[in-house]
Amino acid sequence: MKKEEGASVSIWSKAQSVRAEWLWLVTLVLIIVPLAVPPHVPFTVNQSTLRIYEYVKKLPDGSVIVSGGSGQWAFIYETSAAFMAFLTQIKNKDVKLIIFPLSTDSLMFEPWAVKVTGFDKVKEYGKDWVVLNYVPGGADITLPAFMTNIRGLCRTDVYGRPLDELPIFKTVNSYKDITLWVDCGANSIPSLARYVAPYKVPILGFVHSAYYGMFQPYIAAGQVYEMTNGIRGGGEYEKLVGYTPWNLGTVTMDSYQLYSIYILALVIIANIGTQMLKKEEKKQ
Amino acid sequence: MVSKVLYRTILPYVIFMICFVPVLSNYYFDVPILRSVETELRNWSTLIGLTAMFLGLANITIYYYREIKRRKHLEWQFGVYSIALTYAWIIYGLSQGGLTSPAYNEIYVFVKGHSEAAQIGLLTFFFVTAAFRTFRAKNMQALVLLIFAFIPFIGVAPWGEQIWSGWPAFSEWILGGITMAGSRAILIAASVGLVAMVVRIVLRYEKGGLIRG
Amino acid sequence: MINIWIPIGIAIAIATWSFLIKESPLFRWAERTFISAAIGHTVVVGVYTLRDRYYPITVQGQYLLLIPAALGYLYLFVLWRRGRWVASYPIAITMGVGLATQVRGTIDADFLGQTLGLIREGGRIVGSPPQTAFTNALTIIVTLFSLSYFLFTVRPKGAFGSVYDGMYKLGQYCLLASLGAMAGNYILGTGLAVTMATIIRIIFSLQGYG
Amino acid sequence: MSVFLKGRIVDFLILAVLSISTWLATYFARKGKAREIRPIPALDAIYEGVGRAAEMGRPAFMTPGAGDVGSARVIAGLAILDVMATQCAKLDVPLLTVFGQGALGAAEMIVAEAYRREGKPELYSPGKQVLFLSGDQYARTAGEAGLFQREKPALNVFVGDFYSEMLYIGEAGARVGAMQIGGTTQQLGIPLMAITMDYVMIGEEMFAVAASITRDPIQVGSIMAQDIGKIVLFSISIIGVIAMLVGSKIMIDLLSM
Repeated sequence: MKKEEGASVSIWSKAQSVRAEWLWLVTLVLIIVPLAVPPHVPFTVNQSTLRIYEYVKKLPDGSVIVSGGSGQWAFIYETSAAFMAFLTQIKNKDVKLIIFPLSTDSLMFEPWAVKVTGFDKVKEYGKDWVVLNYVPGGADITLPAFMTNIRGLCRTDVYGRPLDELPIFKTVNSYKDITLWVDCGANSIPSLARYVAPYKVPILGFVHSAYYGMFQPYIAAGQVYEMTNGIRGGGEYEKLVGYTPWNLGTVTMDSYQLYSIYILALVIIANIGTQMLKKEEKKQ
Repeated sequence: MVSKVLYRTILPYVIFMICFVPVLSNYYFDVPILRSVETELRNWSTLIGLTAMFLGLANITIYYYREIKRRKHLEWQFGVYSIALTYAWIIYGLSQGGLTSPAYNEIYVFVKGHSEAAQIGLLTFFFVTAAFRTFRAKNMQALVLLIFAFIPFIGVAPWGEQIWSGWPAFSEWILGGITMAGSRAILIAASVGLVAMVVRIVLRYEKGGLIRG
Repeated sequence: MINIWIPIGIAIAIATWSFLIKESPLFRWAERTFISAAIGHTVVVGVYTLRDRYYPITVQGQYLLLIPAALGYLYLFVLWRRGRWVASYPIAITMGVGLATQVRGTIDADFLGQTLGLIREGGRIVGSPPQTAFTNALTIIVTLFSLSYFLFTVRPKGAFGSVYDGMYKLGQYCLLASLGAMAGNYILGTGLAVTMATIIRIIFSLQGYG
Repeated sequence: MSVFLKGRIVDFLILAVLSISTWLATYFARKGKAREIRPIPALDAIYEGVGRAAEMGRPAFMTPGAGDVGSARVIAGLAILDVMATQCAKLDVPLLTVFGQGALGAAEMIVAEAYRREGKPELYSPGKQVLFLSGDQYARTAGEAGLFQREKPALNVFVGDFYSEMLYIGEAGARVGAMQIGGTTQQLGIPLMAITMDYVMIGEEMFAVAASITRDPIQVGSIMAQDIGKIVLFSISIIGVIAMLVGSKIMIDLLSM
């Protein structure tokens, strides 16, 4: 009996000093397995994601959507699930998309997302969608100018073609022609609230989980219509839309399921181990 | 020597005040000339900040050069590689026309974008070990940290809402209430500390980035 | 058409994750590639921005801008032992403008803005549904207790000392609760999403999509 | 009152109160009437850590993040760097620091001064103690992680601007067994510091440590000013909340002046 107890204590103390590399290996397996065999765990759709979906669904024909956001390439990955779901949703609607990047990384990210979702195959460049050039100087300077005179601020698109040659800008030039503003990224919501919201242009945000809490006051004040909550919001949006090429949100939620249980188990083991070691020390 | 002290410590402080006072007071007082002074000074500081990148480039070049000179195996090779890649990147970027060129975009996305994403991906792994090591209820403080960390953690996980359907709402409530209150306290307190620190610099008890002594 | 950058991108991701096993030349290659690319990118963007900023000097004749342009290069004096102090001048300008902006911004947004937010919450206690009232009251109390953690010098003597100690302890717990919830919510979503995105991206690259 | 811009009067009054109280606090400190501050463990840990590094014969590491010298958080980091560099020069501990481009010049100057003051100017050279690993958040982090593995520092100090990368650097530092001290006012950085570091300066504690790190009685005395500021705030908010409970918006109107 005594011997057994001693053995169990040594297992606990062994568990305390397990090498980090093994823990990481298990993590990697937990991440890769759901990719190979997606279990598609069920989860409910949050009210805020639903509101965004309904809003986009009810957009009138001929709407002009501006996609203007900022962020770092790698961090936008988290919000890209929602953004791609959004692109998939508007793909088959009669809408126009203007990409106005507020950072150099969005300049590369947003056209890439358009390509991945196949939006560019359905729509014609120049007539239905366009990528504007990045204008340096910061959102405080560029956004007010953009809202009043797009052609005056941007002059050319990203490929160097003058805006006057692009058919989309025959009818679009200022805030009066913009139906909706979407922001894929993170840190531009405060500037948008300051410079875009006063013109009564509704704003939808696809933001990180960290900013979801931080930017809640803007929704309460009515400056931003609604936001999605990080990767979970992306998963919910994907569920509503049905399918996006990457399915990043859904796949991540699958992994998250395993990953969170794994971490919970580790923490429980660590805590029991600490208590056991304490007992052992007391005995001695 | 009087002139040495004048040039090295007094004059920089005077310049600091010349920049500090107009920019600060323009926010409070309605004086037209202050506005143009502030715009000009802001322009200046942007230009200076941009030029500082050449010091950074010089610094890293010296560091790599030292690495090469030490001739330690597997160090000098990387020194040569880093110098070559840095300057090749600059030359390539400038010759391609920078951000707006598709060719530059491509290497930016595949080299820098992929690197960044892979580095951030490491966070997932590091959280596992950090949780294993730190989230132990050694005392009351650790226990409180542990319990509150797990509320939103389970709230996001799909199994959380299956064991209790109110979990996501509960975690949102914690985030909107207690977390918001705590971070608000941190913000307010930090703002007081920040102002006190700047006042100390103005009163010359602290030197900031200027020369000491 | 095979894009030559795709295998390089994949190799970088794998080399970066090799850090989990050991710091090896493989990781060092990824690290150095990343640093060099980041510095190179900074300089490329910086040179173009500088060109735009210098534009008024040459075209509009704003010769006043020549002063900061020259001041910026004074930074390089740091590298010279005897002239190191010259770099104080550009530092003084950056410090002056930066700190002034920060002071006025932080008083307005953090000190006043957050205090106003706190007071407004007080207005939502009376006459609102019990759940809202409770949440708002709790928020106010937690904020004030947390703030008391940051009092450094005012511990009174005697009986009030223990009251202060109690507030301090409670404040500490409030802060810990807040920080714990933030950590739990934040890092998991972002980290895991980016990891997944990287792996998916590798798979897609192998299949020939960008 | 047309001199003031609309809505900025209270802003200015708060600035005035904070400035005057700082001046008063230093005035009393010079007279020798400074109040004692409560102990902050991280403060002594910095001195202790450099000593530990000297015993182990391993370097000490410090970084304030990537901000430029116009940021007060980076300046708090520079104040700590000053003391660390002096200690390192005194005890012959190799010092390694990483700075962003905007603070690089100031850091080089401070380290050079510290070595000169200790009579060892030959140990300093540009690009040896102070490194620039790009302004990019994660490139810098990766460089630091690699640096930890190669140089194996015994003390890591992070005081300044930190965000999500804190988990990465913190874990990389813990992996080489360094004693770690962190401090930031960024809400995202603090919890990550709390789970990876030995000592954490939460929010304002960072500024208090920066003020008292030199153990100069006048600077330590000036911390009292911060408390005066918070007590003013306490009173404003309690009066405001009570007024709101009674149904009067007087404080909101007053503060928005």
